[in-house]
Amino acid sequence: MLTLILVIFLGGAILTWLGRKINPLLGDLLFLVSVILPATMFVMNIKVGDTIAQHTLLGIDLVWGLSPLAHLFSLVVVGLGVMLSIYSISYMRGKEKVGMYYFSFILSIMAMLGILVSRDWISFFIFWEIMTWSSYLMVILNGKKVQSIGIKYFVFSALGAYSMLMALVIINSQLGSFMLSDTFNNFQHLSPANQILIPVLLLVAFGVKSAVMPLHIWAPDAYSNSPMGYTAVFSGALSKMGVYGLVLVIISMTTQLPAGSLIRIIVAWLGGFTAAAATLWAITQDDGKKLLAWSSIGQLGYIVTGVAIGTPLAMLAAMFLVVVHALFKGSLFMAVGAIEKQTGTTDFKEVNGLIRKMPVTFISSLLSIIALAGIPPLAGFVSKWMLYEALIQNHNYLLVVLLFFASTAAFLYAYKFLHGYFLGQEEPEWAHVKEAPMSMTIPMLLLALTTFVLGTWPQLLFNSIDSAMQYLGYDATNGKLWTDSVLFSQWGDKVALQPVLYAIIAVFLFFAIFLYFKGRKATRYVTTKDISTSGEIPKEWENLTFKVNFMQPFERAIEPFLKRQIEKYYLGFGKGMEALFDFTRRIYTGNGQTYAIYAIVFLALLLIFRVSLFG
Amino acid sequence: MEHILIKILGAIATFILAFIVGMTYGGVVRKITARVHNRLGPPFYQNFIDALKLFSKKTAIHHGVMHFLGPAFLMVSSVVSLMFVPVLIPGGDSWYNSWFSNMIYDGDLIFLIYIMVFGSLGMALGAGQTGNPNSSIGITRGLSQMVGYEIPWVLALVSLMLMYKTTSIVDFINVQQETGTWLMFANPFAFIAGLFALMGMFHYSPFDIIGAPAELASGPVSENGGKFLFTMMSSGSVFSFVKLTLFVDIFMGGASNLVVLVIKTFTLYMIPVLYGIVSHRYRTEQAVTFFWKWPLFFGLLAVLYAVL
Amino acid sequence: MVGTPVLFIAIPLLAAFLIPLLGMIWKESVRIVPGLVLMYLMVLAVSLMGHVAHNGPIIEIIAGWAPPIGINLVFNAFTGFLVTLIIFMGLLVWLYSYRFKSNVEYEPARKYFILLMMLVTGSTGVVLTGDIFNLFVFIEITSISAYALTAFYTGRDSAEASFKYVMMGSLASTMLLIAIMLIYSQLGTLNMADVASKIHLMDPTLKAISFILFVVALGVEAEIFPLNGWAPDAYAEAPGPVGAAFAGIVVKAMLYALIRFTYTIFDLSGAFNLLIIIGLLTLVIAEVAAIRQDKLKRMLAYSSIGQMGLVMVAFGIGTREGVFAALFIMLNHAIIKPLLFFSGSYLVYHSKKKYISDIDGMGKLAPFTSLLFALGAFAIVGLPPFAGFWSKLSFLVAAADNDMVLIIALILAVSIVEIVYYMRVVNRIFFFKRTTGLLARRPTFNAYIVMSVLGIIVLMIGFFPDTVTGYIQAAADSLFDKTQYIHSVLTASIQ
Amino acid sequence: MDNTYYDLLTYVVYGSAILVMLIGLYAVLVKKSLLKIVIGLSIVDSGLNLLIVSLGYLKNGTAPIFSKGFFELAADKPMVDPLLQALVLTAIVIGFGVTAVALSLVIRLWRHHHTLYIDEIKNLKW
Repeated sequence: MLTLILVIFLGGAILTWLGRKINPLLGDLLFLVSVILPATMFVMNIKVGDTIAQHTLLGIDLVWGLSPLAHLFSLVVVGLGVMLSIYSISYMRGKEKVGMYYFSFILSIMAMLGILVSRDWISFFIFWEIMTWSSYLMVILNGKKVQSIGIKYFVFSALGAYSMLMALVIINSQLGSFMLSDTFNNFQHLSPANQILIPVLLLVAFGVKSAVMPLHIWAPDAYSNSPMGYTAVFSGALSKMGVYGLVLVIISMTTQLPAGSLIRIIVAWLGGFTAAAATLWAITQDDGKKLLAWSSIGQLGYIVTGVAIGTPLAMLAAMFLVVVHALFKGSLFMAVGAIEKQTGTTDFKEVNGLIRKMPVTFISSLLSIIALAGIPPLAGFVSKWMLYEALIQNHNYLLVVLLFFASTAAFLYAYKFLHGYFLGQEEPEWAHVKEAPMSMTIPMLLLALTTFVLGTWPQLLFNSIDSAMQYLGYDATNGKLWTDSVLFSQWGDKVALQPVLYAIIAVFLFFAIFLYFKGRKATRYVTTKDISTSGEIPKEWENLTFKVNFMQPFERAIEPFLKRQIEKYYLGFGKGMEALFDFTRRIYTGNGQTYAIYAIVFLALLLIFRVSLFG
Repeated sequence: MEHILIKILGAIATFILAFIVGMTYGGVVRKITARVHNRLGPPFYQNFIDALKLFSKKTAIHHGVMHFLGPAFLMVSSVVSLMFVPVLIPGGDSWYNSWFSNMIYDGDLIFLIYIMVFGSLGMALGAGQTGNPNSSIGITRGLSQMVGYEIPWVLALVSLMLMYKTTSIVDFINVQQETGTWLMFANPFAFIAGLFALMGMFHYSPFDIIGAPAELASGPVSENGGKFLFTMMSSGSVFSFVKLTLFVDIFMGGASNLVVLVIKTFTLYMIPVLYGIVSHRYRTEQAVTFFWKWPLFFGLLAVLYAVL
Repeated sequence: MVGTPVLFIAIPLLAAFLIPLLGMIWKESVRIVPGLVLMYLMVLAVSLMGHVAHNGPIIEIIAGWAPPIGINLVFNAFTGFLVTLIIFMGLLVWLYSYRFKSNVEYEPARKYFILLMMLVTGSTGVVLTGDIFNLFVFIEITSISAYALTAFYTGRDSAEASFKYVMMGSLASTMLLIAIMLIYSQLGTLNMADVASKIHLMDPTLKAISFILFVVALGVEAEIFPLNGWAPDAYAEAPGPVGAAFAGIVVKAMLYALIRFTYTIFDLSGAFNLLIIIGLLTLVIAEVAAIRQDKLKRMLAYSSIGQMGLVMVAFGIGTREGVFAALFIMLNHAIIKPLLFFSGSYLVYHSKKKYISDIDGMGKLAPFTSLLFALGAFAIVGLPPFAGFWSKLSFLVAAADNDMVLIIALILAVSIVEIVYYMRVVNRIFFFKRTTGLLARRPTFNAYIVMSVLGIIVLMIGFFPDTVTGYIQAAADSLFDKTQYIHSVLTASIQ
Repeated sequence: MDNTYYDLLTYVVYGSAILVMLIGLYAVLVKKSLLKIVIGLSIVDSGLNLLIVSLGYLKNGTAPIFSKGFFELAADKPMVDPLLQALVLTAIVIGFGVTAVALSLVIRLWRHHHTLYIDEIKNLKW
């Protein structure tokens, strides 16, 4: 069954691509079918189990099954995949390379599910690479800055993939098996050097995909350069595959190591720095796509920190954030996509005042941004609260301050995002803009509403997380860290989410009615030109749009930080390497005589060193 | 059912208390400031008069839904955070004590920090939709400054959380009750760092660039009048009360009855006010970097002290 | 059985001489005869492979003198594998160039097919022969036809490339001859199996020297650094199918000779380390040079050299798994590189200078060719689920089993370089705007077939690697089992 | 002719054959003219052939021709190694072929570049 599902995905990808060539509508239809049909089959038929399908290639057993942990992640993949496939139909209408978009989309959904069902490293790696190159096609789909952004993405992915490959062949040579379970169970049998080397290599591999700090520089460009319909998958689901790997490595490997706690602290701090630095960079962006891309990196930083700390509460927080981040970031990217679709630009400096033109997009963005900022009563708060409690109780006091700083600074870009697109002056230039079609707004609103529901009733998700964590060897958290919708910390502090929600709703309704319904009859709507500045009514031609250097004061404050870009070092390294390569290839002088001399010199060298070579 | 009704009545009572105290403090501050500046100044009840005037005014124009909802968000934030702050020591012996224990057992410090931000965001959204550039500029300044003072504030709180292994405000009060020592003496560095943060929160000089009247036409609120401004003003007053009470709860042992509460909060309030009267205004980046110097240092000291 | 191994040499050689004669009678026969010959040889190869799998190696004795005196041909799982590969590639090259010459005069077509037949003769001879001097002769036959094929186009710098090739090649043949003479003067025999069984009698110094001479001489042909200066030029200037033939046929045969000397004939323990060292050098320098190329075919040439380096490293591991991996890489390379050469030469068909930038935006104009090129690129850098992944994986597994962690790291680092330059080209094809006004050349029907067949094989090996691994395993076992080889040759008698 | 003289002569022959090869190699590696390089290559070949033939030479050896009364003769007069002579014949043929190809290429290069100076024929490099 599992094999069949993956084959349907694969065949669907190719058929869609071909169908698109024949008739665009046929392509759209095939696309929807080949995402939704196997996704439904997956959800309906694939239950948690160890070995669901098995194949042997090259004498290597490829074993597929579904662990509870993978099941949790597969919810994200399937959910986002289905939502985004509906969204993509409208989003991609009228664009170029739709066939390739559909193809890569289906293929990367397949690859992600494949990663999750892999119970051995080889199929894990195969699906990992399929995911990489199918997402690579997406990154460069728009044909802009292909050579810089695309290659950067691929190089970093390859760095990660090859680290993984190296780790897994070492594992095989030491333990004689490619099975994930054997690796974790027999981890103690590895030599001490390999016990360090393998987790580090795997951390690099998964760190690349989850954009942990020194390995993150591909991410902002890759995220923002992909079509928005896919970026949501990219940031919401694809990067979570890195998190999935990190969970496996950190929980199942480093816990068996004496030096493991050091590794975990380092990773946790890297995650914290990622969160902080990415947030600061997000604030400086003037493009919504880039802003969200950096924001995704920041959120992944929280997740990585939570996973690395690894206490039950931290793990719960991280896993919750995995799902919730997929929801709100998916919704936000969809919103940006909708804006791009309707206005043709995503630059804050160009477009603003869309609130009255695209109300549904605004509402879902607002909900998602509140979730993103971690403000109660939306779901982001739940994970933030648990994460902070976990960090404080685990004595990572400076780390918690760093994360607090990051999430406070996140308000800046959250506001910048909302203000940039929806608020501010309503320029006549954008007067014609309409709300995006239903097939785009409904998925994004659904995702945003889900964060709302999960913010008050997180137990809907906690049950899945709980079984995933028990699979990883944790105790049951139900009753200890949460009961129904009340969160507990290990110190006994608690937050009761439902009273919070009711209080907020009650007060909100009271004042909203007070302000709106009481005043509505008497007041009239005036345009944003009709405002008072220092008591004067501005003229029609006066420019009242505030969008350039939006966060200038803050940018000035963090200027010393902004000067130090990691990317510069990488670029310097890359340039240096290319220069070295260019120098090296001049060995081939083009003169036949030189080559003959090389041959004679080579012969002479071998003759001279023959004793050391052959004894 | 009766229980919930009592709760609601208690909540309303708390709100009225906060409103009155906050407004009065505001008026007193205006008076004091004027006196220091060698002016006569308005009477201390001037704020009430203003509020009454604004409340009875008709709102003539608006700029859209968010313009309405912004002040509502602000109010939600201040009222809900008020619900989670113990106004008086829980289980104290005054007869009105139980009125003020609203939802203090349902949330903790971290929750409070977040719910307090909710209002700023709502305010920011409301101000954003007006389309007045001055509003947005004020908002960005305010948010930037918030990032500045949040660090020493969190450092101070984290150091206390470490010392007493709790994040609950009620527990902090209880600790001070049991040991008999105020936390401002138990961890003086935390108190200093917290005080700096408090000054930042109150937006008095030198941190008053957000609504700098000469530049920004009072910033975020510039496009609001009538009921909007009334809501903003009253929620601001409630917010002042929340912050002061929270500070008193954490560092100064809480208050066993209203008189003590007023004395403690007023004393505390005078610190930013008096400092503000005599100091010049910082630019935003100066303010932010200011918080990242000495206050940060004291915050780190506090954590260090807590660890040792 | 449809024939004996000697036909692999005799028939194409005969065809090469008959082509001009037949051409006088019927001009089209110049093109058709090689195809018929190669098709027959393909059938022969497959049937012999089946025979070998069941009955063990076939030792064919030429001219009635039994080994060790006479010349013998050995067709076992290993040589059979390579011969099949060579014939198959020859067939594809023939098919590809069948219509390729239709717009040219009769004269060049005649020369081309004669030389192609000679090339096949020489290569199969190199693989099959059991005699060292005979090996020399076949190497020279291969080389000379390769020189001529390199210089086939008159308009370009092909003469220059070919001249460099000649210089290096004839130096190499001198060294080869010296090495052969050293062995002969010491052991008095030239039969491979006989030499192998007596090699321990040889003076150690002379043994080392002769091995070094073999390495340098064969290294020139097998494109190892620093002897491969001719190779990129020759690949770039030769006609597209000839470049494919170099990658798929010539280099494979030459590498076979090198491996035969290392594994079977000599018993030097340091030889494997030498293979690893020169393999790594070749790999690194070639890939590093490839990334800076601005001409497509030159880039492919450097990539091809790099792959040979990788094969050499794999052989240098010295275990059965290593040999398996090396043969697997050879197989994949023999399939993927021709695919890249074929599709690549169509992509730059109308471009004068053959710059990589001339293929910008080709994906729109020539979707099929571009897609196959991309498939080849994905496969050769080892992205699953395409063919290259499995060979790379088996190589890494073999290397890891021998604790060569640093070598693995180096090779993977080089693979990143490889990815960069292949992806740059793929990006240009699909995601760049067309800048030049050059139109795409529509591939001929035969070219379509050839490229599709290669593409299908790439996919097939990618999804079902086990369809080929049986043969590779048998070949690896057969190469690895030195005593069995010696025994079977020396005890062979005339049937 | 005693044995020491014979050995000395052998070494002289070997030495001169190697010397010829080195002369050829010198021409290949140092001379800048294509023609001289081709000549150098064939000089190397000739030296090598000389070396090989002299390797197979035996003192008082007879010609390796299978004829009537051969075995009687062979008892006191061993024949020189026929294999090496066969090899040299082959090598000469091959050397001839290579030289022919090389020379034809030189002609092509002359037509194309109008020079035979090897340092100027570097259109293909790097």
